[in-house]
Amino acid sequence: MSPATRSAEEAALTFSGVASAATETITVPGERPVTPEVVREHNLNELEYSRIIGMLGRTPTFTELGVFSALWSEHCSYKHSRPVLKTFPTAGPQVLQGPGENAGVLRLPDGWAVAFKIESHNHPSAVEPYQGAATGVGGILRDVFTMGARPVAVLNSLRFGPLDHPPRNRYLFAGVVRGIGDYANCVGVPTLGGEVNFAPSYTGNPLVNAMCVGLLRERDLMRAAAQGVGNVLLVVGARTGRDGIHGASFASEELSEQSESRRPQVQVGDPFTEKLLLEASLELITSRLIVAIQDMGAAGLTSSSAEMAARGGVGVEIDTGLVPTREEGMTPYEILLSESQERMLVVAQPSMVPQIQQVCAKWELTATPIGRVTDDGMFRVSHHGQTAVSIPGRRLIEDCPTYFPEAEEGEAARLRRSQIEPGEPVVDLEGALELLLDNPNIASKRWVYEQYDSTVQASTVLPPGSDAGVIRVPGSDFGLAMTVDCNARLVALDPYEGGKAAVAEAARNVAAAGARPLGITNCLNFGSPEKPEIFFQFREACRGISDACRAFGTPVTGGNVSFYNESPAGAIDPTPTIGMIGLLTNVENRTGSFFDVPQDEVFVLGLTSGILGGSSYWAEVCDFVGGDPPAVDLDAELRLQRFLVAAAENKLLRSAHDCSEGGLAVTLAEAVIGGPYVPGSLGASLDLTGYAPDVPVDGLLFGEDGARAVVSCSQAAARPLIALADEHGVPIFRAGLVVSAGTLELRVGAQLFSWSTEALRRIYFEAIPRRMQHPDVDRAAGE
Amino acid sequence: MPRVAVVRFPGSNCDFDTLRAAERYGSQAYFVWHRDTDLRGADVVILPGGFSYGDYLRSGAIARFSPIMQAVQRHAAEGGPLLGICNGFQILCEAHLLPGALLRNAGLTFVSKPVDVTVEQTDTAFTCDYEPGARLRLPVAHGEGRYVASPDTLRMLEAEGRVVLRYVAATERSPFQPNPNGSANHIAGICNPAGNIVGVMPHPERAADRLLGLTGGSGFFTSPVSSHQDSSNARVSSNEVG
Amino acid sequence: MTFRVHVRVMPRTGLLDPQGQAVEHALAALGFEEAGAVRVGRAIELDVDAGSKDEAEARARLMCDKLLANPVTEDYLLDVEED
Amino acid sequence: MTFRVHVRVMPRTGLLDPQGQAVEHALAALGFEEAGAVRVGRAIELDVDAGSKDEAEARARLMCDKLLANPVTEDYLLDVEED
Ligand SMILES: Nc1ncnc2c1ncn2[C@@H]1O[C@H](COP(=O)(O)OP(=O)(O)O)[C@@H](O)[C@H]1O
Ligand SMILES: [Mg+2]
Repeated sequence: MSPATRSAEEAALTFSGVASAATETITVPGERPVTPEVVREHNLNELEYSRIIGMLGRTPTFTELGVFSALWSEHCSYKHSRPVLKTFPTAGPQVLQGPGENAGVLRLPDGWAVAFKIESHNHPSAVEPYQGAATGVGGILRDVFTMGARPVAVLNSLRFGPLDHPPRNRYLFAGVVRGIGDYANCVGVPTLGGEVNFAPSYTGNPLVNAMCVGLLRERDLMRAAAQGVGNVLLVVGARTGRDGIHGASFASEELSEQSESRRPQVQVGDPFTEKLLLEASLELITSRLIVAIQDMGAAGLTSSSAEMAARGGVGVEIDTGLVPTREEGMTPYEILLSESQERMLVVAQPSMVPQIQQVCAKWELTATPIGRVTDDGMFRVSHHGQTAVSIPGRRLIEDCPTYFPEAEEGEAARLRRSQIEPGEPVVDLEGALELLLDNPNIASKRWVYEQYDSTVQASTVLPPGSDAGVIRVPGSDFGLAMTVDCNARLVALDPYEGGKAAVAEAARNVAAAGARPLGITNCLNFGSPEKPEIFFQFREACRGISDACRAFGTPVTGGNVSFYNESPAGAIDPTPTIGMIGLLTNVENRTGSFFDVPQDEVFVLGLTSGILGGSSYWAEVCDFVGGDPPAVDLDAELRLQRFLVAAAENKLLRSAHDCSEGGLAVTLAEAVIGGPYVPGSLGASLDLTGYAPDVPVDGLLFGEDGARAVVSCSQAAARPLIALADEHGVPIFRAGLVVSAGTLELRVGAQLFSWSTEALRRIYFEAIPRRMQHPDVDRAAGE
Repeated sequence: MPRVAVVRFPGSNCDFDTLRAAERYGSQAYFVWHRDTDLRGADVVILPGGFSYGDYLRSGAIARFSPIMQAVQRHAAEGGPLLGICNGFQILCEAHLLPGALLRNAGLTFVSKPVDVTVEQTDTAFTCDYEPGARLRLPVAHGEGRYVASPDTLRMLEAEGRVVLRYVAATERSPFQPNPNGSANHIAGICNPAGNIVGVMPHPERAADRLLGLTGGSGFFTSPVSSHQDSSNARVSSNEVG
Repeated sequence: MTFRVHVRVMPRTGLLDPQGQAVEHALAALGFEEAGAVRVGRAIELDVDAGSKDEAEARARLMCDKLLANPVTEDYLLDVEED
Repeated sequence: MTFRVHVRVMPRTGLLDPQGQAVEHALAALGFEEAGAVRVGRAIELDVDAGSKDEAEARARLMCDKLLANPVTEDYLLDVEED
């Protein structure tokens, strides 16, 4: 913390510090005494500790220290990010529940609603990729079904170091994908999409962000606020073990050599119990047996009970001696902070307990009363009658200091943006497309999504592999399109524009499928906020996200901040992942990404500046990560989105694929290559001569301007499509035809480029499997 | 309308999909809980896909002991149509209602993708609406779908025409190994000698809806309806004669 | 008395063991040229209350026959320890 | 000389073992009330060429550390037999 922030904070301290009521002194026999050393171990700084003393009017007990440490960790308290997050647009006619609950909720037609949320599980996955990723999926599923929503899709956003080196990157990638798949597949929720990216900054600190989407009837919407003095608190689900103690504070530290020694904290996921918990929870909610329910996520019983109490404006009293444990002799400290998975905290009227237990028993689960709701606002914990914790509940949640760190653009970032010195391209332009398609960042992610069940629930209209995943809502005409996106390279170079670009890309992907963007959730992965250059990235990226969301009318309904993503080699590229939901009014109108029928017309929508700053072409072909990326034109983006949705609704399109990484050339190639299961390869015969006459050919082919897409339509639809584009103010360029011969031909002025589709196809689909053929990717090749 | 009982085990997750597909094609479908002991007058029984008991130990190994399985065995022994899909197929093998076993995929990873299969046996309760040799595209989604059996059993299955579905062999045009799991003889589904018990790894219930782009699986749900009509017609006519 | 029973359930000889093969390849790739004939199966440990070691073994054998091993594809080996 | 090495890789004590739990429940449901504390892990068997039993064991241990067991979640036990 800088001196400036400290003095502001000290002023705040005296202000709130005096008001604390003097409380009785508490000593717990056998507990470690609280020494400065112990305080430091708990990651609490001087200011925070003095606030605790001020609040309690005494030294905290060891268990209380653990409680503060967890709830005042960055992960739970958002102490560095709160002021910035407040600037997000969160309102809109479609918003039923904005940030602050377990998941955001948006209104859909016919009394339906969608709950969705994304969350990080980066640090656990760095230590144990399989269990880390699996439990990440488990946690996000619970966040959604506690809202009363049935999970209908999951997505994931992943970042690793390069696949070629060091080998651990392959091990992490393989383990994470298997962990996500095994968990979601077993619970029976289709994985509808995601993204994977490889860049050096993630070596040593991979990112694993999981998103879940659930459907509910609006009337079943459940909120996690404890209410009703005298009501009972019950633990439902798995027994509590010693796993994951201090996960929340672990997630709020930089990874170091010592992280290895934190290994005993690894949590093990049990998707089978999760499935039972899901069914039992939904049954408890829809049959109105309970008042509130919350997942025991980070900081386990502590955060779930304290947060539910604070939301309901009540106190709670818990006896940890009543919590079913997996091991004997667990202390209140351990029980309160355990992050054992697949557990829920439920609030209910005492008279309902037998019925609740009956429902749980049907699903082979137990529901155990462990405490009650009180009227004095205290967060009180005893262990077999012995008081261990007594803290004013609201202040426990709200009095964590807020920090306003300094923000200043880093010198290195400024230099990278302004010094434009790409090397010589290592291949010609034809070779460049092949090189890009072979790059794991652009290549097909088939190796990943074929390990995920994408069709369970029999509602998948567009599986992974297209711009967005689409499901239909059972019994209705409408469906949901969903995607997760972030181009971290752009954010690293220009956080504000990069933040805008992430939202714009997500919206484009959703619109390309024919759906109207409705709202977003975000997972903000950054380095240490205590470093001015990192906080600058954070603040600016959030500003960009806000501006884009305002422009598109897609409010932020929730999200997650993951700071301290650093390894000894430095911070990760700033990665604010956007998860977006779109509404497809009629699933019949969904638009796929690939050319479909020979002789269809091909159009390019939108304009290009040819700017190559931050492009994949410069990064992969010219070995230069830098330059000034093209600015995001939010207005043009919005016009394109509206046009794509209108064109889909008018059934004018045979395919639509947006331009993103790799620019127009990659978009065209992907549209020609098609999905992995089509038997033959089509081709295209295109002439881009008049598209951007003033732009050099490399910029034309590989520049990454947004607000663009490639679409195809029948000959008959061409005329109305052009008229519709004009109406929406979207530039439209007729590029040529889809052909049956398997060649992609591209003319630009006097130059003619030509590729065999079959060759491109092999490159594109084999790039990742080829790199993952190393026999050492899996420890013992799985269990 | 035939009455179709869909058995739910803890961990079943294709239960609703299967129920809806059966309903869509003209059955009266309902759930039966694994702890029940009575199939409530079912004409047809389906064990749906999923991860019964988490697939812990071996897929299907624990589910086979569920109380409902005695009623299921009785139903099958009396010639009642019984279909196991994916995890249901695994349970049928573990319960020895069908021979062989389903082991971990040869590629060692879970495989989720559409595959092409041919219908090789149409004289069963669940495939009689297909043309012999019909080619279907059905999704697979499993980690343990590699069908194995002793050489003798394999010979017997082939000789008796009990291979119901077979993965289509690789061709020039479909470069990706179509046998997704390394099954012996590319077997994707088998039946018992009488043809009333059928087990398949691919998911017909996920390919039985025009909106989802695949409809090849619908025959698995229309066939029991057709044979039910035939047999009730038969019953009616024999009554008339009698 | 309580006995600790160790069960090893291995794929039948002759049956393809892709997991064993994968491990063998991986070992070779890591430079363990001296390793071969790798098989991967399941290890199960459990406590069994019984009057004698023989009884514990007999009961454990029954558990294997009924549940722990699949007679179609697997063989098992038992090892009983006094606790 | 060739040695047959048996490795048992078990979930770390204290870590949740959902598979072991499921098997324990199933055994109880089948009437094996006398079974308890079930843990399920992996059994790996391999041949190791080495000059001595000790050397075989040392190499096998290295294989476990590098590949066969996951040090974060698993413990292993070795048993070396002369072939
Ligand atoms: N981790 C993943 N999980 C599931 N699907 C993925 C994953 N990564 C990529 N995909 C799928 O691969 C396709 C291409 O991904 P991507 O290149 O990120 O698309 P886009 O550029 O349109 O955002 C998408 O359909 C996406 O959903
Ligand atoms: Mg896209």
